Amino acid sequence: MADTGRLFAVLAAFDTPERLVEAVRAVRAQGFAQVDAFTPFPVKGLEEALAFRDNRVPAAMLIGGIVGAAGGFLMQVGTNLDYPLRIGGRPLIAVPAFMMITFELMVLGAVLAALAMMFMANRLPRLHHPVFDADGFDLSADDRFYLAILADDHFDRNEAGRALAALGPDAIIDVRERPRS
Amino acid sequence: MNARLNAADRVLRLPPRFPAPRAWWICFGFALSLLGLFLASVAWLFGHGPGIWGNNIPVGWGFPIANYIWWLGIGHAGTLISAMLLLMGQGWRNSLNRFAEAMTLFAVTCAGLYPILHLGRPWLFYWMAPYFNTMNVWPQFKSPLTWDFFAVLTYLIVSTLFWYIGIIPDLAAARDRARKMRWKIFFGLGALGWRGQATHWARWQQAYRLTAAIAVPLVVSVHSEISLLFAAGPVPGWVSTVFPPYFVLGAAFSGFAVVSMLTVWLRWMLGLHTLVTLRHLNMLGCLLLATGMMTAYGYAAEMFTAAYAGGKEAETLFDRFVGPYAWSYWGAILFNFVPLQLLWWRRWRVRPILLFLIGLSATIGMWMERYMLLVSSLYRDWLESSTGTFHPTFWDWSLFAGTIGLFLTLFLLFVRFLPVISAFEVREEAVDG
Amino acid sequence: MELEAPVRIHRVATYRKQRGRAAQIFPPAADTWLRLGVAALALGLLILALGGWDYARSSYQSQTGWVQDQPVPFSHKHHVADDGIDCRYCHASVETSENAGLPPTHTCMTCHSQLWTGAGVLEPVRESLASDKPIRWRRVAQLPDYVQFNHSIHIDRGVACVECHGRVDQMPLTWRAKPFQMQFCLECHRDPAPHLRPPDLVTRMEPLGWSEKQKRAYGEQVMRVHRIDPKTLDNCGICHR
Amino acid sequence: MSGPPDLTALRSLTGKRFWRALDELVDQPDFRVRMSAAFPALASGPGDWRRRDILKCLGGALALAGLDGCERAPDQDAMPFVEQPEGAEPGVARFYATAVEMDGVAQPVIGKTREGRPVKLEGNGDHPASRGATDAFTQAALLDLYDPARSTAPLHRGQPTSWARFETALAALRGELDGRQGEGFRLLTARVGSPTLRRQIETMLDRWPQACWHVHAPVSDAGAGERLRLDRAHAIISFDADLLGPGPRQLWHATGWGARRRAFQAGEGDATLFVAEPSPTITGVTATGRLVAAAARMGTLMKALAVELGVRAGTPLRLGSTERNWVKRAAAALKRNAGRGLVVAGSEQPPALHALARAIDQRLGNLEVTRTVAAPAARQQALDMAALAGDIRAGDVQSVFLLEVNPCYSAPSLAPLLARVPMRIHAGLHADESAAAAHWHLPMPHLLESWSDGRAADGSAVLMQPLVRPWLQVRSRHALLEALMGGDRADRDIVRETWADALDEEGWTRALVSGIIAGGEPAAASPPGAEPPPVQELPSEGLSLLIRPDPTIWDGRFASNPWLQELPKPLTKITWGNAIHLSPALARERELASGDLVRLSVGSRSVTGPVWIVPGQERRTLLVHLGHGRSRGGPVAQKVGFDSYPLVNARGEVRLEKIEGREEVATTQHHFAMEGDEFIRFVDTLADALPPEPPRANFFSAQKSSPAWGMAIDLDLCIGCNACVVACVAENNIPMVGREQVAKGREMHWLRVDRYYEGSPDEPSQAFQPVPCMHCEDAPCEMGCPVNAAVHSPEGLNLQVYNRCIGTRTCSAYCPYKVRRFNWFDLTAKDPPELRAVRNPEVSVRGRGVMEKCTYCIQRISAARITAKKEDRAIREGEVMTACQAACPTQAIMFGDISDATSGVSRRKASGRDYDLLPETNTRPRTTYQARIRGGEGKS
Repeated sequence: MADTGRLFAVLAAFDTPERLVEAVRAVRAQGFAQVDAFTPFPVKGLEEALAFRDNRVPAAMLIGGIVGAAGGFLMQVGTNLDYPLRIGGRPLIAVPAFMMITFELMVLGAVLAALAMMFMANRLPRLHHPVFDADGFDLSADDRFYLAILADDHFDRNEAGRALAALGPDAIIDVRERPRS
Repeated sequence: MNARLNAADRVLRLPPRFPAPRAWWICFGFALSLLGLFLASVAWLFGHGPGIWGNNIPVGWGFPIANYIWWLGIGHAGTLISAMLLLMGQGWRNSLNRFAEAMTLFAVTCAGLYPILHLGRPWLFYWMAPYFNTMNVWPQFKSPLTWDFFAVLTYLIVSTLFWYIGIIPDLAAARDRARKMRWKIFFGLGALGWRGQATHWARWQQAYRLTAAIAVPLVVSVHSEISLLFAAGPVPGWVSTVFPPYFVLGAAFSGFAVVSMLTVWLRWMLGLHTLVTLRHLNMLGCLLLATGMMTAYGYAAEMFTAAYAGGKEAETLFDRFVGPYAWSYWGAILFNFVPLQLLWWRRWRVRPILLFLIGLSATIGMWMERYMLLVSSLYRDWLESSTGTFHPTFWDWSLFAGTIGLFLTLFLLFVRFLPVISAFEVREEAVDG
Repeated sequence: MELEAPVRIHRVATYRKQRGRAAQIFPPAADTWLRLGVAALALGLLILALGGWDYARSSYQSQTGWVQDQPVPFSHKHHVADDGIDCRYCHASVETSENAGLPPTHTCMTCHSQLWTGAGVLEPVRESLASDKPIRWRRVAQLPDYVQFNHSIHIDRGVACVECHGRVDQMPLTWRAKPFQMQFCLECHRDPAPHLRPPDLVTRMEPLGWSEKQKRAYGEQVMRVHRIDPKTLDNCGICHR
Repeated sequence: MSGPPDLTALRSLTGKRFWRALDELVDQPDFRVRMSAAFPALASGPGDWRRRDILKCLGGALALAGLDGCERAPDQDAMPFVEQPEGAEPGVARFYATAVEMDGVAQPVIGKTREGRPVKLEGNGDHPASRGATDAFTQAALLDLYDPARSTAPLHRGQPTSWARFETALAALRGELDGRQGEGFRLLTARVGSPTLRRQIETMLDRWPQACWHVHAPVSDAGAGERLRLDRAHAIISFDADLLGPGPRQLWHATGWGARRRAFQAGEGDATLFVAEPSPTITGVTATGRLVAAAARMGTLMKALAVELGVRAGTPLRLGSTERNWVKRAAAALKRNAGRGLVVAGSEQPPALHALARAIDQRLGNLEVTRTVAAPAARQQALDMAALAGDIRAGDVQSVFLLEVNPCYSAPSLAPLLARVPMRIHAGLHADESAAAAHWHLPMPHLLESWSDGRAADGSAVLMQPLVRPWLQVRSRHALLEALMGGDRADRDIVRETWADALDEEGWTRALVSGIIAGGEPAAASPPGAEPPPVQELPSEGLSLLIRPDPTIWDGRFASNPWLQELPKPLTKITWGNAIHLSPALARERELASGDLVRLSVGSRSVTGPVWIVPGQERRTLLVHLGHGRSRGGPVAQKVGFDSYPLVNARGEVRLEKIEGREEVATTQHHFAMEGDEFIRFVDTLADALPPEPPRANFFSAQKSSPAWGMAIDLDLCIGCNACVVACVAENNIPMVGREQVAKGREMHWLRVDRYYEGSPDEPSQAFQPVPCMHCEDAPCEMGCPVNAAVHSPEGLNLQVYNRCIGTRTCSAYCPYKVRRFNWFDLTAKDPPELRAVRNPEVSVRGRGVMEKCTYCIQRISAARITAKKEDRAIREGEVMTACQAACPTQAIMFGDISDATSGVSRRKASGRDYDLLPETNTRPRTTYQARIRGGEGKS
């Protein structure tokens, strides 16, 4: 493990999700703002503990759905107006018949927008990440629940380390970015 | 709890250390040979035209459309199990949803191929899509086929994405679990750098649950639209308002039947007894029974409305009972509903072999139903003079067998290379209790 | 500065045997490559779409502006612009038939039995007359077989030759001037007014010198008189049957 | 050649806007040059027609660019004329009057040519024997012209040879015959209708008095000597006579019946038709009173009629109650219409019956009104086949010339005898069975490519002129007889000579343009006054067998014509083959189902074939059709059905034995019973109207436009003759698919004629119903198409845009009438060049995987629209005739503008008999039907 890179975060490993959630609460109570966790599965209560509030994904879904539905409907109206053809004696703009595709494109728009937003907000895909260099960082384990205090401009590694150590983790690990070659 | 955690861990190790290579290779060889048949059938089809099938006038749609509906119906079960049960907080779904969703993908792929292959000029299928062309002509948006085109495409995209974002955390775990570099890279690329960050999980859960919420009405809409392919045509035996729910329930039924079969098979082949327990089989049996009985109700409702309407509708109904395609009607009843009745008892529900056989029976029965609905309505619609019978040819059967081969090939590759069970959700469930 | 000694990590059965192994697989550059790959893919799709769009409208696809090898390097420029021969002298059936008609060898020889009698380029024409075998021209203006086009009604309504065939009088060798694609036909069928002119001027190649407004005014008058309804003109059965 | 005649005068003479053949043009040595730019090979050097070259050119010029919308159009060549002949403008159709012949009866036609190729035959509207209509055979004659299996060059002992070598052999024969006064020479022909041919034969017999002329006609034609005027007959009583059925006089009779029935509908007199018959025919289906009776029973029935009418004295005969009832009704109708009735006996019935029928007519004063008897047409009467057989047996025959006959197929007993004749010459269109048995086979031109003449069914003479110059090494019948006599005049001169006295040059030109020879009718003879011989009552024990010509391929002469092979037989809808027809009762008794194989034997001779149950067939009657089971004559003709000729003239008991196995019979209709449905509606009398339809909810307003095209099909006039079906095939380039595909339900006919029966299958009530596309205003098919290939035109046509179609077949699934047809394979790309040449260039040829259907002949609407637009007027009533309408001999089909209340089609639709097919589907069809009237009594 190279210690030369910029410090990214300090991790503390816990063996149960409950301990992790408690630890998150404790660390946040101490005033650490940039706290996050790494868990192999979604842990109940962690969002609240981290005070996670981000409605961008539902908002994107709403907007995507509206855009999809409107686009779908207008596409059908527009193309029928662009080349008006008589079909089965039905009205040119047959609104009930257009509802199917409007609905489908609403769903498609909503899902695509939500997932795109999820990836964007999470800044994924990201194949290389400093946290992967952390010793023993492993999503395949059931007993690795990492608390992370992320490094920011006025970050004191010792302070963070102490705060973490006080919580009695299984391990404390430094995460450094790899130096640019 | 530890047993389930162990088992979940084992799921992640399955691809690199596959426990049943022999069984897999035998199955895969069989699937590949059917896939070869598929390719040969398609080559022959493209060389000669749709006349190689038994289709004619009046039965212009034969196997391709019946099989299309059948495959698509099967496909719906994966989304229902995964999305609907997720929303309802049914944790037991976690043992089934991954491969059920994969089944959806592959079944929808098979289904989606059929309408293209069945075209007289399949190389022009893209004319169904709106694009700026030099002819200034657009698709006809009042046609149920255009609705289908959008519905199936949307469904394929949405179910693929739903399945994929669901598998990302497991790919990440498998990446961390793998030893060999090629597996690491394979899983690593698939995982897109997932690192289990809590904020990621939060957004992931928002997206996953919202997609699930919208996927359920999507499933209902897709198969309702498929039913409009029939119900929008003025054909006795088709033009019925009961069709949309009837088709959706039938779809769920056939899908759960195939899920039951796959469950029993995977459980046996991969030794997943700790993850897929008797409870799961029991729940599947209940689902199968419930959707089966609802489908039976659809039969009864359809029968009642046709008889009540009288005229050609009633004639078609009666013809289904005693006409040349009565075998498909009674076959559907027999295969769909008779073995199903065993599932009223728990002790039968938890017998894997029996569940497999009942699933098989329902799968066959639902195929007969699709065939019956299509052929028995078309072969004798309004004018007595335009009566004409349909007889499938070798190429009808070969293409059908070929799509089964395509399905099995894809499914076996999935089983071989990807985590077949949602390990992280099992763990979450196990840890949460 | 060193941290205090880390607390020992407990082992559980599921934990892997080696310690200290990290999960990093990809080098930092991998993300750049991934992004490049995704961008390239997106760009590729975009190029494919735009390229397809462009190809469908290209002069290669529509064969506009391409000169074909002809047995005789016939110059419309010479015959029309220099000699002032009217289109109908050679394309005689254009007013009465769906085909405009290609001139029989005899028509060529009405002049060329007197003029350029020894010219080498005209050898195939003389050979055709002598051997009673037709000249094999390569078709330049050609519609697919499923399009039924009638020259006579277009001429009758005052659609000038130049509308579809371009400035033939400026073509030393003949090429297709306009893309004979459905959208080209529709353009005029949906709004014929600016494309109409008095029937006695249909073969005139030079612009009439009318303003757009004049063109439209004349065209609309013609449409009223002949009861031309553009709403019925873009109907499929007009050309496809 | 004289100067060009006054065309305007000729045009006004015919009252049509046709540009017809002008002798001058046709006769110019460069006639062959009247070909389009597309077919310069047709215009190449004189007499050096190398077939390959022409066909290559045809193929090349017609090759399809493919139906893809975005396919880059392949380069194509254009070859203009070297010298453009007058009137050969490319892209413009030309029309010429001529005729084709069937069994010695000429069918006057107008041939439409495009780019020098004949592409369609229409009836000659000015000719009384056609009135613009045609029968199915005449429509299909066009295809015979282009038959790729036609004989291409003379054969000597089966080996290709040259005409020069034949001429050498012929010269030797001629020298020999001149020396012996023709002794030992026999000419065997089919029925001769051509005055020129008859004159040539007479010339030959004058020169060689010892030679003999025999006629071989496999199908008997008792009506040859008389002309029936059905248009004047208010009451017709037929005893096993298929007046309206297929045959050389079908068109004449059907146009007459149509005229009478329309007059009846208009309130002028009766149109009753009483038919007694053993097996259903289209005459029986059309009848207002049909009696099922064995063929042997006809004598008894007619005698009973005679007694009833007081024509014969005698005691009432023993009749069943239905029989007695029928006879009484028939007698009443005849009495009511004395002087305008008609009694006819079938061709197969004995002469005594014909005489009795004539006697009844004479007594009632019908003769000269509804029936005229023609004088014998010639000095020389031909001998029959029995005489020839006797002479060969006696060793008196040294040489035989088979002209347009195929006795080795259609007279199997003569075939072994012919082999004893030392010199055998055969001439015909095909190298058929007789050609194989002859020393010399001489290919002949089709009548559409030769000069000739003939007599139409009304007795008038017509001229035949070539629509196209022959491209094979052929010689016409006139040229062959001329060569036999040692002459070498051109065909035209030979024909012209026949009419040298009757027609001056102007008259000749006029006759060529109009197709009618004025005053060419032979004189009528006075009816025989002799007392007819007594009618013998035949025993009717056991099974009786009827051997009848096939309704579509006749005596086998059309067996190589796929349009006729695939044409469904009017009653059974069988295509590509024949079956042994039997009654439902007999089928029950013998436990036979349609398609079961049986052995049918008469005495020592037998045939094997599938049975077919025919409702309305007499209990103990079996029926087989001739014309099938050909062993030579081309790939289309061969191996189709079984040959019934061995049973002709066989004596002995008729036996039917079931044998193992079944044979799939290719039919286009499987269910005929109409119990409870109202596809075909009836009213009882002329005064009746259909009950009004209940109003149906419809969310969509009806389409309004002018013109608004619509069609009315009067089922009271439809006789189910199939002329419309073949006309549609010829007009619209409809491909034939062959037996196997028909059996799979993949026939391509855009127009089909459905046949239904009601009531007991033993004595059902039957009717026909032609079903084209209904052009529904609220068309379900259009709703189904995802790519806008099925759309509606502002004029109300339901369009099918082939090049947009991707072949989802949804339109067909949604079509309640199932009138759409799908190209399951590529049915057209492999067509030989000949079959490409027959195509109508105004109609797109459909490729693989596209749907097609009736277009209301949109190409004709389009042509009329363009003409009308050029003249700045609306399209006139009657200016657009669909192909089916034009061909219909009874004018059952009417097409026109329904937005004009005065148009014929609007008037029909306003009738109380008008109804929509399948009103419950709420499709607002533009094609509607008029109910059939059961009775035939007019307003009294």
